[in-house]
Amino acid sequence: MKPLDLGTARASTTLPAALGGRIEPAAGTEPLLKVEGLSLTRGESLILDEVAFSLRRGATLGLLGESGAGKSTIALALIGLLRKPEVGLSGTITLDGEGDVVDAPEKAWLKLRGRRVAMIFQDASAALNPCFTIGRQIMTPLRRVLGLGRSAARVRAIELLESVGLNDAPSRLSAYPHQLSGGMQQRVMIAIALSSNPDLLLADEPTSALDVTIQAQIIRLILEETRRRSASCIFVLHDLALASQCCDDVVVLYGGQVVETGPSRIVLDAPMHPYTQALKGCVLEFDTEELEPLPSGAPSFASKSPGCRFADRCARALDKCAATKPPLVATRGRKLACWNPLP
Amino acid sequence: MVDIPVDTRLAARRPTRLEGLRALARSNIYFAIASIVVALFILSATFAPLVSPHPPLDQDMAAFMSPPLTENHMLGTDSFGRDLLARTIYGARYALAIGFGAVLIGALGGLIVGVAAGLSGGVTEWALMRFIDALLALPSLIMAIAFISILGQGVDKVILAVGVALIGPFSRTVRADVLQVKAQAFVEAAGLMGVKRLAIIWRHILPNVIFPLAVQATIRVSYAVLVSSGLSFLGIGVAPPTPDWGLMIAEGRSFVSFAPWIAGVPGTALAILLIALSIVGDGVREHFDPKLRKQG
Amino acid sequence: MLLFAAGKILQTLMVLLIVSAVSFTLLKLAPGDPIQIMLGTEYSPEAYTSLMKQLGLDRSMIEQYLRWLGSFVTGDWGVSYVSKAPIFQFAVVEALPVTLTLAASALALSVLIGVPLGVLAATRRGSIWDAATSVFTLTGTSFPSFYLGILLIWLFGVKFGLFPTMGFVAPWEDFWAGVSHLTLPAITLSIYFLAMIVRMTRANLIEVLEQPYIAAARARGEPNWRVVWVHGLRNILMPLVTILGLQLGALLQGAVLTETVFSLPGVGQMITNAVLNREYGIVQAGVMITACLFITTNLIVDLAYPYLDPRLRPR
Amino acid sequence: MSTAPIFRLLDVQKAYDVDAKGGSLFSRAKRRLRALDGVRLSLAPGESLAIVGESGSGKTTLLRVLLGLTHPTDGRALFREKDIASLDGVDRDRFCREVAAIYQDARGSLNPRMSVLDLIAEPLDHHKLCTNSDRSDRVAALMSRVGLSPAMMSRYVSALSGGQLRRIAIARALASEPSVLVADEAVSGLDVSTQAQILKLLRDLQREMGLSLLFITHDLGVAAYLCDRIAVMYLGRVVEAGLTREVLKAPAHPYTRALLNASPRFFAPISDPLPGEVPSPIDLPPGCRFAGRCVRAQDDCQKSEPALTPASPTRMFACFHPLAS
Repeated sequence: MKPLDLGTARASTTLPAALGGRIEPAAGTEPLLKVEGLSLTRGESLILDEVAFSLRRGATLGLLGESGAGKSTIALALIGLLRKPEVGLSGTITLDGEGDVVDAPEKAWLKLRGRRVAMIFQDASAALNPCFTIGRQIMTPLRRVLGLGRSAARVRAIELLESVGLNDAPSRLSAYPHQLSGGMQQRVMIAIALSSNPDLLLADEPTSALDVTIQAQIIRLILEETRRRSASCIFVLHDLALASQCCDDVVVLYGGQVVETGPSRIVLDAPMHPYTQALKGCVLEFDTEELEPLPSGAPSFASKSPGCRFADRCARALDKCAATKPPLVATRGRKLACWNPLP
Repeated sequence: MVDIPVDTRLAARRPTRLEGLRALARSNIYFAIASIVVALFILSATFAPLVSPHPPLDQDMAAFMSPPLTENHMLGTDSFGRDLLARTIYGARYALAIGFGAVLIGALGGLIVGVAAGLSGGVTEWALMRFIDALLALPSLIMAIAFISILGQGVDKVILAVGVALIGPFSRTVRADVLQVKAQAFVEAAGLMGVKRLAIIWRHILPNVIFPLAVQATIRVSYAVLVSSGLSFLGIGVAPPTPDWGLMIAEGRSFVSFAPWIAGVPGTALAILLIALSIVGDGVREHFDPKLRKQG
Repeated sequence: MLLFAAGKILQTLMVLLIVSAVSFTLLKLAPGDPIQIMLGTEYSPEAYTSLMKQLGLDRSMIEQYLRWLGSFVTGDWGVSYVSKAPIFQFAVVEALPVTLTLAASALALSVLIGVPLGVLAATRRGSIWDAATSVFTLTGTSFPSFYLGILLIWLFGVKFGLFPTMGFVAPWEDFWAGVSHLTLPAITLSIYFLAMIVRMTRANLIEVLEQPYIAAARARGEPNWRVVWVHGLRNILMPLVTILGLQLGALLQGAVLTETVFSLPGVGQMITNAVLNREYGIVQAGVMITACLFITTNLIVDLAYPYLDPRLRPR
Repeated sequence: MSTAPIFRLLDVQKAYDVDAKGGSLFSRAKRRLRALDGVRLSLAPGESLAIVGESGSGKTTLLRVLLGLTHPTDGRALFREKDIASLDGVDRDRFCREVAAIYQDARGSLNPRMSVLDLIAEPLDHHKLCTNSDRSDRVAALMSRVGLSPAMMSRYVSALSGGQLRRIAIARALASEPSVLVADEAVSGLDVSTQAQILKLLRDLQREMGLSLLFITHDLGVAAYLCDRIAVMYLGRVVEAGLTREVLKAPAHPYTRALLNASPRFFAPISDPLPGEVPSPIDLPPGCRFAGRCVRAQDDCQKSEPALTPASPTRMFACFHPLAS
């Protein structure tokens, strides 16, 4: 494998201004995606508790939180891979032009998945089928979704692979996933996801299995390619600093409840929810002197518990926190669910 | 003192093994039923003289080949007028004794060969590996047949032959377990601490090998019973007139067109025992092997 | 790749050599003097020594083994004491085809039925189908095949009179007679295998269907049937073939029992009779035949791995 | 306490022979994979040193050399001025007791068939540091030291969470009263809040007990929080080393700069990422091994390899064209 794949290719691409100074998407457009009161139950557990957020066309949104927060669950519900009757689902997911898809049958989802909504997974080496060549995996959707012929699909596949920075694309088509490095595999995943020009790209921790320098490459690639297609993107992330760099808006989740949501520059700069603040306090910057870790604990998913799920780990918890769930209300440029927010 | 929040979250206390099995029986009704069936077989085999209506070799001159539900012979008699229920109850003795005995021999042999192959290196390992390969090259039944042809017939010989035939499969799994455990970080960590090699083997490797071996052994009991009754069925295992199920089925085969119960009674007993044993074995394995548990 | 194959083949030959040497030695140690059996009533001390010389039994063990090995690989397997027929003719030309036909038809039957059944059970987990399948696999994998054979004889042979219950007719000589003679034995032998394949297909497919690449394929909009039958099945091929290779032993030992139940003149019956007659030459031949079959199959499986799973190919 | 270094590596090399691909049946061409290529560093008592690098940088091989699990093919690895490879007798015992390792895979490093009590007591028993009567008291003390309730003593690994396991691994490492802790990515794979707890614990322990700490990580933030000194590795070589604060404030080596740029920071724009990927460590071309990805590379970088040279008493780097400070 040649080490120098993309140096020149990347440098010559003209970067959207967004990557340096961000551009705000045109205001006033209908949101591409609107999620309201989305609850998801699995058996006795309430995994998502009335999640609500919306996403503008061309914008990027970050779902933030620790493991068990329900971030990936939301992503899977948004692409119709978690549906009734496997799980209980209520609320609405409104995708522009399709209406509410929460109860859409498999047949309707088949027309959305890989066409209007696409997804990139956490570990590309596991998300590519080990038994099929790269070419087969990228050409199958091209032929099935776009109806391209064999040779047209091949040409398009090579273009796509080149656009995500894979050099030597024609010969990569006959390679198997394990023959590529982790970064290359993730590039292939991105190429497959973008092949049908989706409106919404879901990226579930796309870089957590990669080295930092490769992480920067991949995040930039995703941003560039979605902006170029004026597609929206939802990142599932655990790193708040990274989210501040690549997301317009963020949704902070704890135990399946939205605790704070709004523009990332407002929410992450001056968090008002104690949990957001605590998460931010765990991020190590190079001058971090003191860490103030949260006490250990994990949220309970029992559907009966009425209050804020963060209450038992929260230093600012009041008596009513455990008793009544705080509503998500607009406060100082963001939406917040807390009875005793930070000033 | 370091000021760190004390992690007081209560993780579930690890249940003892017996409690684990009881929980298993409660959650899995098949396992519960199968355990009871196996227990019944073991009990009636142990107390055969008390349970059995007749001695197994007694011939009732008045009732040759009488069908089940005849007076005095609940499950009928065979061509010699021997009571089938009595013979089947005594037969359980042979089936279980051979099954457990053979598995014991196989597991012990497998443990020795497998641990030796897993821990040694170089030429020794290579030679042991080829030896295991050679043991595995013959299906257990055929290997047992070959041994029987050398040892001759008889219960003790069947136990030995089937047991030796099981050494191959056992040593393969033991060796695989040893290799897997040997590569674990805790073995390396003990080495770093300066713990001696023998102590590492004794304290860290063996406990992690013997436990899965015990699980394997419960699974293989039914296999051993199957192979040994197969031997008797072929007429080269236990010698007549021993009330062995395989022998009884073979005898009944000749009369299948007009007295199907002669093969049917011992055959059904054998089938029930084998099925129950394998449910118990599967249950134990699923319970103790976290990899399999989620497959349900 | 070539090196890998050459190494594997060499290893296989080595194992065969060990099997032959060990079984040769052990069978030599067995009780019963073959010369006495051969001479029978014509026993005299002079005849005994001359026959002993003639057969080379007075030489050292190693020499005997090497002589035996030499003649074994050239197809000279000696003569049966009982029937006076050459063992090679008897074992390879007459018995082996019977066993192979039986095993092959049972194998075909179980794969063709077992894989779809396993897929069905895996994709409808928790359904009545799945429950029925799990009862079947449990019963099928532990039911004694020889008793099953007798039950089938009783039901289809005696009660309904649908199929012959004894003997072998080669399908290549009289196809329909061959098939009808094979039906009950093949079913008997296949039940264990069928249950095993259903169980393995189900378990492996369930595991594969939980893999991220399956979710990724669904997320790409691939319909369910493609996800299961293309992405899923392709990935369980390797464990399935492995199991088939390892379980070939079970097939062979099942064949021994099935042949006895249905009086088929195959390798199994040959070995059984040889044990009863103390014909160690034939036992040895039977051992070598089964070992060869088993080891070669597993050699083929080993060599097929890189084709079944691309991850095992050199980078 | 003496100030002689605990660990000293003198131009340590570790090379493996690997099969070349496409070799024919008879010619099995061997190629050299240099996992470590001339590493020089030292660790003084009470000091904390972070080894930072991405996958393939050789940091794990370095750790194995330090622990004596593998021996250098060239150069020397010294523990208290004695070759680690040939330690025996009293020296070996001392090494085993003074050097404690914390593994990346905490679960795998703890025997699943031993209770927490036995796990933590194993080093105590082995080094005969306690009597039978105070055994469980000692373990309880160690457990509360790392923030675990001693009530957990009778549990087994399978019933514990990731954070609890790391604490047990730390307690076990502390049991032998070591002078140096060697930790390999000891906080990776944890949620950020658990990671913060463990990091705080490690730093407090190191400072209070005067331990030396050698911490291997890929995360510059972790390195900055935990360690006074840092060594950045790339493809088997240390490319820059020095006081963490100085290095991160003004990196001299372009690779350190790139790592720094790639680490997420609040509201910083994502700067131009480093192009390409880490090349294969087999048969490297002559010259600086970073030259292929380096924006500052010039002709001389392709020709010869820059050596790790001191620029100040606290700073070393290996670059012909360092960034101005």
